[in-house]
Amino acid sequence: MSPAETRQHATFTALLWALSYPGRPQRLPAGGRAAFAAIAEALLDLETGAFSPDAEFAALIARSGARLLPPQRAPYHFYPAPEADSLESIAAAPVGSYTEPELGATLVLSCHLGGPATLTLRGPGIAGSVRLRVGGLPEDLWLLRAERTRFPLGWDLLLIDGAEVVGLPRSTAVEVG
Amino acid sequence: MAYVAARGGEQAILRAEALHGRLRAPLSAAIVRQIEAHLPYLVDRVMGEGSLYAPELAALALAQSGGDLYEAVLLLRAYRSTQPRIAYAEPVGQEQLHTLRRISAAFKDIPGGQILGPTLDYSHRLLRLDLLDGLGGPEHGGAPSSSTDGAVTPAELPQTPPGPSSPLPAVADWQRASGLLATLPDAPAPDPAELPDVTRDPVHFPAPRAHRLQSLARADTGGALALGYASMRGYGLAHPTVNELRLAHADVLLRHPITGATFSAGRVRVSQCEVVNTSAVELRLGYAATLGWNEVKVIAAAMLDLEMDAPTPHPAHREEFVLYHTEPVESSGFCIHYKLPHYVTFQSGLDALRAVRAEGSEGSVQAQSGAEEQA
Amino acid sequence: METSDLLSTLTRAEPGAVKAFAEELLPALEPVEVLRNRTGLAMLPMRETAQGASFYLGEILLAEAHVRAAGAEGYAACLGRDLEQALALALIDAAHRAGVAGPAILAFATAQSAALEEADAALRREVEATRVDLETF
Amino acid sequence: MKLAQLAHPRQDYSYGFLDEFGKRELRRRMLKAVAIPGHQVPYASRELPIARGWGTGGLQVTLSLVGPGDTVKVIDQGADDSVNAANLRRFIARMTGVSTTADTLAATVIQSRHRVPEERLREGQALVLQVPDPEPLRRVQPDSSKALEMHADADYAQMWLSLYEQLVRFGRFVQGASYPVLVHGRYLMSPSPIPRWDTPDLHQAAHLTLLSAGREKRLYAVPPYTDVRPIEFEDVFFQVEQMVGRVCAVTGARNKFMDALPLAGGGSIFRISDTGYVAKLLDAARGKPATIGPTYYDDEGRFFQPGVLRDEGQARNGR
Repeated sequence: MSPAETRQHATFTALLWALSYPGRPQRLPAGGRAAFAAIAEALLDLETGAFSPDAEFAALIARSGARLLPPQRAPYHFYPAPEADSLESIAAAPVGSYTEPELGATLVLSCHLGGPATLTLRGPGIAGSVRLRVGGLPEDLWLLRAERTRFPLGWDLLLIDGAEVVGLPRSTAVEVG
Repeated sequence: MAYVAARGGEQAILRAEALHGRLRAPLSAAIVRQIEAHLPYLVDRVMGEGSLYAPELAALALAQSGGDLYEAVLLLRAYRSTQPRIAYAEPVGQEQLHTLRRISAAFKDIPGGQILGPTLDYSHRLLRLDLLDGLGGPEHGGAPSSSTDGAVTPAELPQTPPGPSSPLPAVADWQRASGLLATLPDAPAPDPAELPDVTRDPVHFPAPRAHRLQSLARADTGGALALGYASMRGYGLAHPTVNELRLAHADVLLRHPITGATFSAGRVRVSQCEVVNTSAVELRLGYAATLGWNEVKVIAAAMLDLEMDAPTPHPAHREEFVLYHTEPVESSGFCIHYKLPHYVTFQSGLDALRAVRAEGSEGSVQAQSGAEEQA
Repeated sequence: METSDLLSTLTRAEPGAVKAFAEELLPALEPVEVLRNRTGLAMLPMRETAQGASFYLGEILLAEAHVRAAGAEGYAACLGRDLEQALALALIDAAHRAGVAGPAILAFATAQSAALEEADAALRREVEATRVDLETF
Repeated sequence: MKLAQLAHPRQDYSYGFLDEFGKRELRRRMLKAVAIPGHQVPYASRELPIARGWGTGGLQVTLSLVGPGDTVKVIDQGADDSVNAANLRRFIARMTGVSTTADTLAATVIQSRHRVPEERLREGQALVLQVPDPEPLRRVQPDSSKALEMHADADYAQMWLSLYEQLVRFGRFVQGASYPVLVHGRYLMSPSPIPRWDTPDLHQAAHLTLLSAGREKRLYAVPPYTDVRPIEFEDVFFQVEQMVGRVCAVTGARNKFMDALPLAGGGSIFRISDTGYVAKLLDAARGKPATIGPTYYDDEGRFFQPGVLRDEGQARNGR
């Protein structure tokens, strides 16, 4: 296995388990912006497209061969430093259709795990319920998510803090507080 | 239970493969080169169904599989999975083909003429037993062969060969100019990288035309023939006609990443066929093409293309039926999977059957039980 | 000779001759950097004649090479899986663009082009001989 | 300097056989499948060096999933040593270098055709099921585009109707293996042709189940701790296969899924289908060290999660 393959495999398995057990942090092979780069490397190539408001990160996406797309058409969104105005492009992210729900986007956002906001999560991958403390995300993200999620439609969130990733698939019911 | 060995299953597999190899002559690079040189039509068939133009590898696949066509196609398809997609070539149009054979059954004479090219169509199918006896010459010479010796001497050949752009105008162009066929839409050429692709996208029906024609290009020759023959013989439209059949070489034109200009990476063999219906108010064309030279396949597939547009097609010409069931790797693979053990599912079905019998319900359990689920 | 014509000719030339020629050029091309040299697939689209749609006829096995030599970049791809053949073609392409051994490349390509044209013409003559003469059909 | 020195070495196969684009595409689809439990996600489905219909769907998932740290178990009809399982295991090991095992507890990834092991799977394990036909609606709606719309609308009325017809005609459900289930209360799903005995194992399971149909180019998933309910009526319940009275001729054990081995003179003897489990029972009986995990069904035939089999005890007592 080449170093790149090792990195991509480790990243993919972290994402797979993160989405399989929502709310449970998994370890990525790199931290910070490198974690975002690792996810882009593991998932993007010339057969897909992505969006990032971050110019530097968009350049990295382009090098992967993936097409840079406007937010409403991009299956992958990357927010290495989400701001309040990120909500605009997040709101535009595709949620899929009833015949093709898999076209709902994957949103990768940086956050602070252990932050002030506490969420209660329920749904597939969770035995009963689990609490998640997370901050550093645009205010109203959870409101917007509740609005845009109509299972099986919705987005799948990957929340990054350092080298940790927490998955919140669209199937997870999120209760704030 | 013989084939679920308690021990030594792996050893049995290895020995079985070795025995298969021992029952044919040993392989060598020279044999592969001979297959490539001597059996080009077989190599073409494997490349067309394998959807990969690589004569050397197709010959190797044939040698390795001992000539089992489905195994050879599978070897080639599986090899594709190991190779990255690195380019999209420029679309090949009929006008750019280097045509070696072009005939039409619709008209006695056509603009550009009937060019027979390489064909055995008019040969007498007599086995050259003289070759086996060592009497015949290596090629056309020797004992009188099936037909009058057609080899031409240089003196007989036309002195001024037509140039590369020798005009072989499309028969359909003449029909369109005469108002017999609908004109082609004047759409801009699509981006070669953006075409629907059955190797990447799920196929939904009705399928985009690109999916249909790509599936037919990859289709099993025998499968396409069986379904195509069904329509020719009486389950389809009344006797369509071959409008034009071409065997040709096509340049694989790639974009040079530094200059942006296109260049040819080499030439590949392609066949294409148009058929035309004759019984309707207006003429309509059916079309098929494939990698390699395979006339039976493109004629049958072009008939199917025409049939699949019929308002109420025969079940064997419904698009979903045709495209799924002429896929050579899937159909042959599923067929031979029935050799795998199925005792768990069979038993599950028997369990349901016994329970119904025990309760003495009316009727008998038919094929609805797990027996149909043992895949 | 344009780059396109040069490559279109040499991709069809006998690989042994192309490799031998590139091998001779090598000393004049240093420093040589091989940026990419791999096999892969090209999708071949075709435009059909019934409704004018385009579709993928199948995939073509290619060897490709991308090099930097004599200060210029060179690229080539050819049918098959011969990485050395692709590399040789890319080196000739780079040399051509760098202006190294211009006359030698031109002479080589012209000779190859003539040989190919002769073979093509011979085949066309044989094909032409199969044209149905309607007087006797 | 020579061309031969400059030319890159030909890399015939990448890790896991599939080229990197192929692996990445599968990985993208697998993540979506986990996010939408029970929904069939289309994928490109590359051809592999084994025949289509012999587990190429499961194999593609396994090849994209495993890394050098994994331990893989492959079974067919519950057996590690059946020739197809042996062959797939050999291919996976050859292309990835992973270690392999017959012990369910030691495996991180288990690829299976037609069975779930008897020992309970745990968190962090992935079960990869080979699927011949991913479409549970095929029997009532052969047109795949119409079936897609039925899933979109969660319109499963025809399926219920067909179940009801079975009841009227036969007095019970006559579905054998691949008994359809409703996942997360939303998607009707074929659990692959596992016997009904194994169906409840998927409900609120600790492990991840990935299902993949190579020929049909669809993959889908049941994440851990997800509701998986066989379709049944309020007054007529789903039932597992009858194992009452069957004693394993090798181990003497009862209340596990048994293979029936017909005897020459008529009648049958029985043997536990899960050969990895049998090997451990035998080791234990011979005093060799063997760690045997808790099983889905106990020695009295009780399923470990109470209330999942609504016809509680029918596996033990029959009806």
